Amino acid sequence: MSVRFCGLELAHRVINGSGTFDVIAARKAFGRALDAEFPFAAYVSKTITLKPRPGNPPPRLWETPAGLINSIGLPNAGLEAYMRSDLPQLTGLTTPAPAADRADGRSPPRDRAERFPVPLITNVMGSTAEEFARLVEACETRAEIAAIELNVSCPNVRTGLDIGADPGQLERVVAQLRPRTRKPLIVKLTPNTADVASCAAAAQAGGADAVSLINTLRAMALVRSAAGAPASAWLGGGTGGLSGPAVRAVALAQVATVAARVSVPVVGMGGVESTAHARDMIDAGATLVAVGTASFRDPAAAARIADGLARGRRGAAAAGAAAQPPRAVGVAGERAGEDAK
Amino acid sequence: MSVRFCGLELAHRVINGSGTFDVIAARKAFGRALDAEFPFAAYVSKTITLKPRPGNPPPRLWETPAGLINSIGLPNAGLEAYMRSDLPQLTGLTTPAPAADRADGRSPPRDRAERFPVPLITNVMGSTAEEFARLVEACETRAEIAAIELNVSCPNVRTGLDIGADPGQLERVVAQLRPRTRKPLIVKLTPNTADVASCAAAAQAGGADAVSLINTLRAMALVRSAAGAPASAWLGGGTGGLSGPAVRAVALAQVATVAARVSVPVVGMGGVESTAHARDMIDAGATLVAVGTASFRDPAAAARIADGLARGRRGAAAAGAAAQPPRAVGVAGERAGEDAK
Amino acid sequence: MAPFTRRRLAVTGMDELGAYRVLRVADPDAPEPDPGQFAMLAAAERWGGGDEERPYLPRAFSIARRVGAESHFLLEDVGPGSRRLCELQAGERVWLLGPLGRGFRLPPARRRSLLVGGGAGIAPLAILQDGLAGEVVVLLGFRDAARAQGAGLLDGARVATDDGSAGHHGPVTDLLAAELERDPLALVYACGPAPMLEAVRAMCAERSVPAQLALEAPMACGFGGCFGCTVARRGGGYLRVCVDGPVIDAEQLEHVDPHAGAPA
Amino acid sequence: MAPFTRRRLAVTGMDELGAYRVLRVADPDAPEPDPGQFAMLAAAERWGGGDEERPYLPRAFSIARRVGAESHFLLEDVGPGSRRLCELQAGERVWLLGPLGRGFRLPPARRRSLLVGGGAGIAPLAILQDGLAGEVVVLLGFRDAARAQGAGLLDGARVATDDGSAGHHGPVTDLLAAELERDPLALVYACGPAPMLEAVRAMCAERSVPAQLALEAPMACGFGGCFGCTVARRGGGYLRVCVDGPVIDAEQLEHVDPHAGAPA
Ligand SMILES: Cc1cc2nc3c(=O)[nH]c(=O)nc-3n(C[C@H](O)[C@H](O)[C@H](O)COP(=O)(O)OP(=O)(O)OC[C@H]3O[C@@H](n4cnc5c(N)ncnc54)[C@H](O)[C@@H]3O)c2cc1C
Ligand SMILES: Cc1cc2nc3c(=O)[nH]c(=O)nc-3n(C[C@H](O)[C@H](O)[C@H](O)COP(=O)(O)OP(=O)(O)OC[C@H]3O[C@@H](n4cnc5c(N)ncnc54)[C@H](O)[C@@H]3O)c2cc1C
Ligand SMILES: Cc1cc2nc3c(=O)[nH]c(=O)nc-3n(C[C@H](O)[C@H](O)[C@H](O)COP(=O)(O)O)c2cc1C
Ligand SMILES: Cc1cc2nc3c(=O)[nH]c(=O)nc-3n(C[C@H](O)[C@H](O)[C@H](O)COP(=O)(O)O)c2cc1C
Ligand code: FES
Ligand code: FES
Repeated sequence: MSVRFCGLELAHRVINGSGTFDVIAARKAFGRALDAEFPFAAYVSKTITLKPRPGNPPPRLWETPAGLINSIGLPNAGLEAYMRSDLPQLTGLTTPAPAADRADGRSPPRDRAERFPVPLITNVMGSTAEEFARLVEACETRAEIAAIELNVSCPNVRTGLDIGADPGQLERVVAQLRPRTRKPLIVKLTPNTADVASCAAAAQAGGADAVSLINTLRAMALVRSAAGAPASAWLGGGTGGLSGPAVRAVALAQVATVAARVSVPVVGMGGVESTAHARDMIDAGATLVAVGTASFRDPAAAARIADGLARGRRGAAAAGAAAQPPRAVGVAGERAGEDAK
Repeated sequence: MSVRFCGLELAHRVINGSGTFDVIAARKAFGRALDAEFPFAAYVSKTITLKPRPGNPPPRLWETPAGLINSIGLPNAGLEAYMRSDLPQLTGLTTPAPAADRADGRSPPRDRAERFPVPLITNVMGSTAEEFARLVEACETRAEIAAIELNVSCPNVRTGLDIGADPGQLERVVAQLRPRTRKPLIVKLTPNTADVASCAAAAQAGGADAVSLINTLRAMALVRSAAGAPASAWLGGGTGGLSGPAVRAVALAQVATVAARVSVPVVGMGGVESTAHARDMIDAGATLVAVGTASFRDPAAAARIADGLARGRRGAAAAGAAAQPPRAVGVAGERAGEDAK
Repeated sequence: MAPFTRRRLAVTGMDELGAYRVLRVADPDAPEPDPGQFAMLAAAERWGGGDEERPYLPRAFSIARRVGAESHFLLEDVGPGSRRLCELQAGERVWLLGPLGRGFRLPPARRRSLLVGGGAGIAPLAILQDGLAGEVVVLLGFRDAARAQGAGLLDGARVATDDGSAGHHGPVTDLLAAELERDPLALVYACGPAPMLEAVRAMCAERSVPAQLALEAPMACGFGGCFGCTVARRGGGYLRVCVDGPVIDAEQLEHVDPHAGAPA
Repeated sequence: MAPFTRRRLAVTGMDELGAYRVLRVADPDAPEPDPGQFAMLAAAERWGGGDEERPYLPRAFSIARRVGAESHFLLEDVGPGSRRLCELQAGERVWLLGPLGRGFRLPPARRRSLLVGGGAGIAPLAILQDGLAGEVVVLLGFRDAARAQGAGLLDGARVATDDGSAGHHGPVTDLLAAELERDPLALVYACGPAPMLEAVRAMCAERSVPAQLALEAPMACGFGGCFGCTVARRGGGYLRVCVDGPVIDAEQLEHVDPHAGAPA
């Protein structure tokens, strides 16, 4: 049972968060297994900028209670190199239908499952509206690109904050970009804002076909050399963005408030690690769920979740679920046990 | 070595977060031990409103990875009852100097330590500027109240968001309140904003004597009765606020950016559980550190942290610290081992 | 009154009792608890990091008994916190804060006491029984025979099970109704799942029998700090189970909140 | 190439080796690793919830040896993740993703190989030695005698210690300098703390000796996904240690980043 999103047909509801999965590098690590078992229903590129960016100086990572701060700084080879060298390597991806969707409802071999094309969503960030326009226009010319995600939310770079956090400005920028492409425009909202629902509504008013959230929460880590010594920032970039389970409850609240406000589809993400977390996002109103940090722990996390969602759907249909009344005591158990690990 | 904050002399740098410690209730649980071993250098009341509020329907708590969502909803008996019945019970508190500040630098008996008065900070929230004015004026009349904290940040109540998240509005409100009291005004900022430093600057421009942050991050929890059944919000209040270790890195970033912007003192809080965390806040620019959720795990957490800070100061002075160069490998160990638990 | 800090205590034993466990900890400095008081418990090691990275906060457990320098707790594994506590072995350490809360008020001389418990909610009735002088009737309800073995925690208990696999087949309130019929002047002390407590409340209210109900509620702190453990009070507003209770006079409640009971 | 998912494997043993531990896991389906490749490891239970509620992410460890269906890892306890792994016992489970990364390129026939290791950084040199045919010289540096026992992982190692408690008193690069003096056509394979690697790099650059350095960097994923494990590349930009390395030709680096070394 495939899913429609902005006119695209997807194998299931689980995609990646931008900047958290590099297909080209992963092919070096996993070879053909990556393509055979590709976990995401659509593939979102990391953020591409007009000019190449080296990214932030290391260290770039800091582990927090149930989370991760990154201060990667959007390293990328720039638009031109992306189009020339990355794009050919990112097209033609396919993914198997989730296990429970197959005729026998059985688990792998995924290698004999029905396969779906994996549309490529290119995530771009400009530091001005003009830069955004050039990025969007360049994407428009390439058939390999199925949709464009606008990163107006990256906490590592000033521009993201400024454009994405103010509804008025966001609407203007999106409206300027809208006429430049017929491809679906997804606006990746910033979570570092007073009123994310208003930002989402502004993106929709500007012509966005979908919104995605949450990006990372602005965060910081200090270290000191010895007790009593003054601390200094750990991350080469000074501050970074928090992701992972620690932010999940924040993400869920933002997804719910956004989904209640806009009519365009919502891509929900932030700390999703299990089928139950994905289902929470969907119940909060998300059409798709993106997996970021969880892929670092298990590169196949998204496939596990997609399988779990499909199994759950079958299970629910079979059992005529929702007939049973809520029973609080069962919840914790149900959640923890759900993913076959 | 006492600390000065807004003209008040405090035994040390550690106070409580509003709404996370109820002296009157804790006396029922701990009796005279509470007063003898009182952990906070100043005591912040829970948020007081003009009218009594019952608070949100239960359930009010949800545990998250390394954190807690609360949807308490500011229950309180209202201004009049607070003045009449709470105030007499909240005055005359004293606290021992932290262990290492005593002549022998030895740990307890805290009962023979030098004692400091514990100033009472009354936290108030109005749903309009007029309500705020009446609350502040009422506090001004009472000598028992040493300072006033303005809650413009509670995510459970609409007003908090609206006033605190917009610098312009915040400055106007604080400026209206400023002439109504000679007591120090502390503005408790909302973390659910695009630019907390600008909000802090606005508070200062409006006449605040200090700012405090962070309040909880807007968050949500869903539950479902069975696999496949649709989810519903767990918290009686629908959404709530996230606190605890999960938010610490976010809090640190906000404290650092605020402290870099304003010249008034900053009260830093959010996930502080150990001396190292408190020191991070101080190094990020906080004058005082507040402990909230950590007191739920150990009511004496603040005393342990205050002792740790004092010991660290002595240790640093003795060892002439900061002479040693940073050594990354040592950091994790130093942090974890610091608090004598 | 509880000391104003949590104590790090050694586990002295973990006994099986049917479907339950009895955790014993050495707590020589503990103040003598009132029956019905509870403690906040957390394992000193490995508290957190389990499924869903919980538990994070400590968990509330009734003090089931005090024997010499030992405190006993009856545990039922219902989630990550109770599971971790059930795994503890002698020699491991727990953090304990307590005793906390307002316990049972003992009956005026020579009134008959009816102790009505359900599931893990029987725990506070054990220490209550230890402290009662007059005539005591103990009525305990369980889901099944494995749980009914928990009745061994008290003396001379009469048992009911939902599935009829031990004792009376039916709710424990059947037994209570018969007892109240016999002696309408008895006093009722109850602790158990919310539906049981609500049935006890209604039954006693109807007959004007004074009942003390030991409630449970999700707690973050246990000492009035978080305002998280509330139940609706008759006539409006809320009670905090941790400081206004856990033992509450039934007449203070309009109904027993469905979240305010023990694991069944 | 690694399978595209982590594997849940049984620990078959945990051996002491001076200050280190050798973790053995049964991994029958593992592809044969190249020397220098690594795996991302996490305990299947109790990963998280420790001090500061870490670890959360898996940790990178060089594959020290492959013996039949077993993979061996040399562990040094330097923080919450490595500590938890050091505590594992036979029968417990680990998550393993790998083998990952770009390993050592083996020398062209009959060039002498100088293996230079420091601290826990000796691990990848063991499996490298297993695969080398020609003449191999093994030079290992440690902080002290307890750590120097780690040299038992390799055959015929010559040892240096910082404190002189075993072998040569001084840095292992003293031994390397002498060897390079003897045979300037040797090839150098090094892994160890950043200062050691930097000294090796400089020494080899000066003498135009080709050196392959196995770097380390904090990693979140191990397969190029997070861009977290970067080191500065000569001429600008960054390399990802996990996919461009961990073994990097010394000439690709201007300097060895102070964060890019093994625990000393
Ligand atoms: C005063 C008092 C005395 C008690 N005495 C006893 C006793 O003697 N013996 C005994 O066995 N039990 C007793 N309890 C109950 C005991 O405290 C709980 O069973 C325990 O806290 C459960 O914790 P857990 O981690 O095992 O389960 P949890 O997973 O915390 O589950 C318990 C319930 O909490 C809810 N829940 C699920 N997930 C979450 C979440 N993420 N955040 C918040 N809530 C959630 C659900 O309703 C679930 O059914 C007592 C409780 C109180 C208040
Ligand atoms: C390719 C590769 C191969 C390796 N091979 C081996 C090996 O064979 N044997 C071996 O013993 N080790 C090896 N290592 C090193 C090993 O991965 C680290 O020692 C391990 O990750 C440390 O984790 P930890 O949790 O024990 O310590 P951590 O606490 O993670 O400490 C390690 C370092 O991380 C930093 N740090 C501290 N706190 C944090 C935080 N909150 N977030 C982020 N960073 C923090 C500090 O610099 C600290 O010194 C290898 C590393 C790599 C990259
Ligand atoms: C290491 C890392 C790099 C990221 N890079 C990008 C990026 O380039 N562009 C972007 O829009 N979001 C980026 N993100 C944000 C993620 O796409 C996602 O919004 C966020 O991490 C929350 O999801 P998670 O908790 O599942 O990781 C990055 C996140 C991480 C952890
Ligand atoms: C249960 C609970 C109740 C709170 N009530 C209030 C309140 O009444 N007024 C207020 O300004 N902040 C309130 N807060 C926010 C705390 O004061 C503090 O800002 C926040 O919890 C972050 O600190 P922590 O992580 O140390 O708890 C409350 C927090 C919690 C957890
Ligand atoms: S548990 Fe915190 S107030 Fe009752
Ligand atoms: S560890 Fe993630 S990119 Fe190298």
